[in-house]
Amino acid sequence: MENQVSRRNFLNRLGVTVGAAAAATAVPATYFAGPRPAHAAIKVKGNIPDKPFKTGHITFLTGPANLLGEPGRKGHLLAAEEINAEGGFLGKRKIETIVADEAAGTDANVKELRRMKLSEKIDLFTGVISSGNTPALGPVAEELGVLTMFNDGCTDFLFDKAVPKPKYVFRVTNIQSADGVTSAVGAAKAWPQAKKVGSIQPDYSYGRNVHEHFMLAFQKLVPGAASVSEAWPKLGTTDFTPHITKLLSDKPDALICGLWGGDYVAFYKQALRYGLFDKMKVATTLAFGGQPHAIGKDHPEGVLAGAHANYFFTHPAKGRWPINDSFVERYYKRWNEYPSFESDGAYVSLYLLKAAIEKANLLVGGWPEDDVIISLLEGMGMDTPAGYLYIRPDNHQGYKDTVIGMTKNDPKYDFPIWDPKSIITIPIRDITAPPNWPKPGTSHNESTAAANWLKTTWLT
Amino acid sequence: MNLLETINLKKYFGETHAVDNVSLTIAEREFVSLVGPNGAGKTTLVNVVSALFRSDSGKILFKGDDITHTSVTERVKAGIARSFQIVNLFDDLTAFDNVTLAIFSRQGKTGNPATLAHLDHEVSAEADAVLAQFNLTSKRKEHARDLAQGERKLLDVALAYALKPKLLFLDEPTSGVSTRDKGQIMDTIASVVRGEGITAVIIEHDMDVVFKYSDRIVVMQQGAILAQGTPDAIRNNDQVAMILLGTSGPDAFTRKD
Amino acid sequence: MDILIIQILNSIFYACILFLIAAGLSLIYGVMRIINLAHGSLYALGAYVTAWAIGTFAAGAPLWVSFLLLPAGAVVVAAVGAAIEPTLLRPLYNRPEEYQLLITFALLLILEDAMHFLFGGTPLTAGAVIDSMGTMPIMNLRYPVYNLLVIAIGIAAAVFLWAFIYRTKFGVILRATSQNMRMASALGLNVKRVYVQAFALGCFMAGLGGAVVVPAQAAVLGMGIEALILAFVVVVIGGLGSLEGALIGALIVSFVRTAGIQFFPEIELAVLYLIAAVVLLVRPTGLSGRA
Amino acid sequence: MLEIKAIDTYRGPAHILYGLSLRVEKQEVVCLVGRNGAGKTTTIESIMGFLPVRTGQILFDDEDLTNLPPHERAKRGIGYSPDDCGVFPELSVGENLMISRWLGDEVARRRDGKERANPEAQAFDIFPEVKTLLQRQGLHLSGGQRKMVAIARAMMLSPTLLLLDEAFEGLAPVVVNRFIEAVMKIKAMGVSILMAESHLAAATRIGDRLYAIDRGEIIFHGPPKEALANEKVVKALRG
Amino acid sequence: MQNDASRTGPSMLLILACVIPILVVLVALPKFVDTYQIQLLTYGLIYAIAGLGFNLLLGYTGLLSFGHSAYFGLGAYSAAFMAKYFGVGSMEIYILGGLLITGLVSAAFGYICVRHTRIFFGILTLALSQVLWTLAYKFFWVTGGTDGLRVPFANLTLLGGLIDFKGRDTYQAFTQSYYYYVLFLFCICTVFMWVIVHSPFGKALQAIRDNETRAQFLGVRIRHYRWFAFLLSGSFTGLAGILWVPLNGLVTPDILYWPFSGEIVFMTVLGGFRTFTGPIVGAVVFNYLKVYAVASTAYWQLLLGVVLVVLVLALPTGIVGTLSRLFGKFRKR
Repeated sequence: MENQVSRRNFLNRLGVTVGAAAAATAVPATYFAGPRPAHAAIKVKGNIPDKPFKTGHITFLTGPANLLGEPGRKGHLLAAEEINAEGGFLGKRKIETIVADEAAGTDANVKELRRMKLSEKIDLFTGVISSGNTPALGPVAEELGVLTMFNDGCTDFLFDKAVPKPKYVFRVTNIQSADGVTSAVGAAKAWPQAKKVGSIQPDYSYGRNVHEHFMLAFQKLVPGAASVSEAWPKLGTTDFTPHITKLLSDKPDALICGLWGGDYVAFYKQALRYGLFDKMKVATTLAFGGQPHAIGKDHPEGVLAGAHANYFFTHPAKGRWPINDSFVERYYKRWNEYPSFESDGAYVSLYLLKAAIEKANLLVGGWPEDDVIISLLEGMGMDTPAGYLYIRPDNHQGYKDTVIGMTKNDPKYDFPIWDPKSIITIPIRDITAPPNWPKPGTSHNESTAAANWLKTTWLT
Repeated sequence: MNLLETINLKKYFGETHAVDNVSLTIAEREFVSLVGPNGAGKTTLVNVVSALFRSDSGKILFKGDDITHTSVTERVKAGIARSFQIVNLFDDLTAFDNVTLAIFSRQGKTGNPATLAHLDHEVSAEADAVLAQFNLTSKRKEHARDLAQGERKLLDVALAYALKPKLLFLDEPTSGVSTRDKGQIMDTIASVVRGEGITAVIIEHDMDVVFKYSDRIVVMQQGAILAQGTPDAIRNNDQVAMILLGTSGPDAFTRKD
Repeated sequence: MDILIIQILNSIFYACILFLIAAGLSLIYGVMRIINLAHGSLYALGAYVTAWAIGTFAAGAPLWVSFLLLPAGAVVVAAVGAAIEPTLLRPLYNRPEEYQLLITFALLLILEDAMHFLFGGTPLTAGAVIDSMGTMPIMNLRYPVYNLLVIAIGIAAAVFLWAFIYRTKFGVILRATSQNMRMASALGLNVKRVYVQAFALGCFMAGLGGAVVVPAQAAVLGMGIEALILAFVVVVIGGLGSLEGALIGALIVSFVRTAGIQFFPEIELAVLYLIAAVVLLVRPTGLSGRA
Repeated sequence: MLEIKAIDTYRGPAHILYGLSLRVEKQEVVCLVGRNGAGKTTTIESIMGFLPVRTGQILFDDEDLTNLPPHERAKRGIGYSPDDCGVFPELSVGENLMISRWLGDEVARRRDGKERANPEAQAFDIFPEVKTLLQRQGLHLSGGQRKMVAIARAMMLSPTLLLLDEAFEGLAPVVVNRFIEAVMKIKAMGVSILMAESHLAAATRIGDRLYAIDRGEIIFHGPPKEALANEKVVKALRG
Repeated sequence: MQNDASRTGPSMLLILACVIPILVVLVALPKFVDTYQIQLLTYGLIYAIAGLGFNLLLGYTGLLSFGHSAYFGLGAYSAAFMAKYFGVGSMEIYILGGLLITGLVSAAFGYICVRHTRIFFGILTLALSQVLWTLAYKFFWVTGGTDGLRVPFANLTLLGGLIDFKGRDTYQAFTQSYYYYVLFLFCICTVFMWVIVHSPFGKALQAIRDNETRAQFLGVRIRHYRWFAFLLSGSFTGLAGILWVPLNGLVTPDILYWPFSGEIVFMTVLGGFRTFTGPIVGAVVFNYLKVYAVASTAYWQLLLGVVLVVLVLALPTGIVGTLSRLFGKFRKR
């Protein structure tokens, strides 16, 4: 009992808010993501060439991960269309996008990025879903000196190790370690008695990151919790039955699942048939990460459904945060579906850049050099559909408060959404390493700076 | 001195006694013809002695050494070479390269990946000499597959010859060659073999050839040696004549045990 | 205990699928001496076609419609096979086997993208079929009834194929052609036609594998390449060109895989390839192949 | 019945038959004698359609077969027993026979305009012992049994012409006589036979006519007795 | 089928007359084309080294390996390990160390594989390469799993430290220097391989390919020679893998997976495996073909597949084989 009390204290100290409150921004932002209000005309200083602004976008066009890639691409295109409707960046430079398939593999992506920059002469590189790919593409982007806004592929590893001192590379969605921690907080709050934890993760860096950070946080929140079963299906697996049987045989109380995209859809459908959801509580990091309609009504309720600790379109709820209301509306009108966190990330990326370009133009006039744009992106804040987003200057990583909720069916939708009462919001500063925290390989050898920060400071 | 000696050599294929208790000796510098009807076991005997097949039992002595259990390569190194009834060449290589290969192998140079073959003038000269001996000089640069049947037959023998063997088996060197070219081929082969003092065992069915070139004739039937002797002795052996001519009626099928 | 039963059932289920793919691969090799690298892609094609057919025609229709459409994948793949053999493979029978291997590799590339083009990049499912059949209890756990159906289909296919090959006129023709193609033609068999039929039958088996697996899993791009390599392991272990071999191999691979995921997940796949390599080394004709 | 007009045949690069011609009349046993490698098997395989003929023609019942595939030739009633017998090793003897029985029904129907009453009769009449072997695998037959099965199988086809390649090779003497009787029986059934033989003696015993082949050319053609007296033939066959 | 390589006594003059202009063009190229093209060509030359090695087995020894990704990947991973675990940045050390490792492994694998020929050889090489793939895939704590290992050129030094690429925006400088580095090694490899195939040993390999039995009867120890050819072939391919890593910047298990072996076969057949220059031309062309296919259509596999079908059905001798036949006809006229 004592544990539980102190745990509650922990939760309070973490600043977790429950329910539909949320979206209270810490800092009022000057910029917001979305079309300019009708009355605010574009003020442009100097001469702007009307050369198109070429953008390279690599994302999953095929395969199970397409469930994440597709909304990202759609978010990007929506923003580009809106900006182009105003005449483009600074009213002059229309955005042109060339797209390539991330499913071609890491090596092919590296080659394609080089081609985009060297042969197609792109001005901006964006997209990328897999956290296996950003650590490969980030350094290449730095080598090539191409301004880059990753909208996902959010592994800590990118700015912890692969590009420790980024210049050209930025990333908009939340940092990966927050996924595992957010799910752990949600799970600890919902199922404080669960001590035996099972884990099913895709067999690559994302899965390992989720597993590590979830266990780290969960064991701090639920003393005595231990991992009793691990399953590591290959990314893109279609047959999860041996893994499901393995999990069933080890009888955990709760399961942490980091599968995503088509893999998660296949997994939950197969798990249903074996009654896995009746045998254990299930927490996920990315169940709600794909297109919302990809999850069927057959999905069980009461599953902790992660959205990469970022965004789900029903939160902030209608009427509470006009930026989101309007985004969802415009997105639905354009694509006839609801946006996912990837849509938000890709959409916001372009608006962030737009804001930085406009600001830079006011400062220096004409079309600003990359260096100026970069210096303005660093430390920039913006109100986005998901709430307030802040680009930290030390590592070029975007941060926003994390959210997670329980699945519930709602007659208004053909798919489950978050139960509004169950949604929790965690201030990002409470679950991730602060600026300039020592990186792995400096004063410690943890896998991420966040892991080291959690271990040494969290809840003590 | 006996160059080759087989002692009670046996090779059965199921019910067929292809080589049945053959004890044969070949003396140095002898030119021996192996004759007999189809299926008499001549080629099988050569196959066993040249290690293409393992014998079922018996012994093979070469220069007095027991070589029964040695491999093809070891026998080649010891000095046993052969040609083939159905031409067996390196079809994608030129006639010249076919021969140089044999010379390189003989000189133990085939393991060398670091020198250029065509710059080894000594070998090239020898190869050209061999080609000349077999009247193939004009075909030097032709691929083996493009040669005429008679030329292929000659090249097959030339390859074996280029190994400078002590003992050379020639398995029907004129089969499949038109009558026109036959005599010329045999003359070429015989002159080379005689000239170099090589011991030769030839499987041949043209009795004119056999009588003309052989020192000794060995007649085989049903896997066993039926008779052997000088050409004259064989010519006058009625039993042999009957068998070889196949004129003996049903008796031709009588197994000689 | 219940877990053990489920794991055994799952292994058998998986073995059935592998058998269907591997038997086709083995059959084609046995008759035509061609290693069909596109075989996995044909399996994937079967899965796609069935999923697409069920998704398109059976939506909202009664369950039996879905079952009627289940074999669609197998039939279409057999037809594709019947078209491929005379056009792409036949010109190569007199060429070195490298070319036969290469053309099937080309076929693999083409089929993978053709499926991408036809069915799109997102996985296709036919989960309604398996869900409508419900689950059955196995002590404390549940097990999908459909899986039992697949096992039944797998066993039936094995028995049927065996009977087909060893008890029918066509089977005699097929075996005769595989043993001595020239003699078969001298006895009046149209070897070209037998080849088309054999190839189509092999493809049918692969397509059937895909068709029955798709309700339980999903049709995704790349599933064929993974399946091919496992089917390869199966036929190598069992013996190229041997039907019994395909069965033995499928069981070994499937049980080793289940055990591997449970007990030694790190080296599960490596173990399978190592078994294949060792079998090849010690007994290149496989466990039940003849020399 | 069968007429070969000046054919040239190659095996890969090797030119084997040089303008070879021969004829087989109705209900006649014709022997083609020659040594190993003389071109006997090549001739038979050219007739059967395994080897393409570069020039010349092959006529059967006045129909040009030159460009037909082997199975079409079989359909016209040409039975074939190759030198290696060609018994399918992993099929039972029964199955081996069955294959040609199916076609035999068609051949008979086409020729006689009616079904065969008893398809097995001819074959079992020639070699009754084959009946006892039906369950046995081809692989487990002895050499003589294999020859019998091969000939019985060819007869199941209800042929009008039978091609026998080295039918007596490797047989024990007692058995040879049985085979010679069998050939006579087949002839009596109204079937023409073309035999490739390397034993002149055997050929002279059964052949109605004889062709001698050497190095891909016919060097003699006539009654068997004359062949024995012909020095060229005798020389070509010695060895 | 023509076989350039086995023509008696290749004419040195003719060869030099062909090679020197090509070499001049290759050396001068960076002056005229942009970084991207130079980078692509570097990839092409590296694949050409792999192709040369592969073709020693396929074209000259008559063994079709469907597992050459193993040696390419081994070379690449060896260099990556040295970079990650030993902080090595010297290209020369990568090459020495990598060659040692690929040499040892191909010696071991080769010893096993050459016991078989034809299809069994192919399957055995495939199975062994797949073993390496699963190891690279599963042992992520060593190999980085699917994320792979990075080998940034920023830490790389060439020529024993004479050239390095520290600081920002050095990509162009790296691409140029590395192009010349690879070009130089490519020339060495080509000459070396040319000598091998024209040596008595090379002739013996061709003899084994054409007629195993007869080669045996000339006293050639077949299995021995095949094994040695395998070793050389694996080492060449391994060298290509080593050179590929800094250029690519990272190594992932993809290059150990069997479809990459298929690509090596593809490029060799594209150029023509019965000619010496075939694999070189094939590798360079294939690289361009694939890059532009990937860039221009989502259905690049289909495009490659169709090219392969056309190649196998209509031009089995590949680009070089077909060209030399056309040239031969032209000359005869």
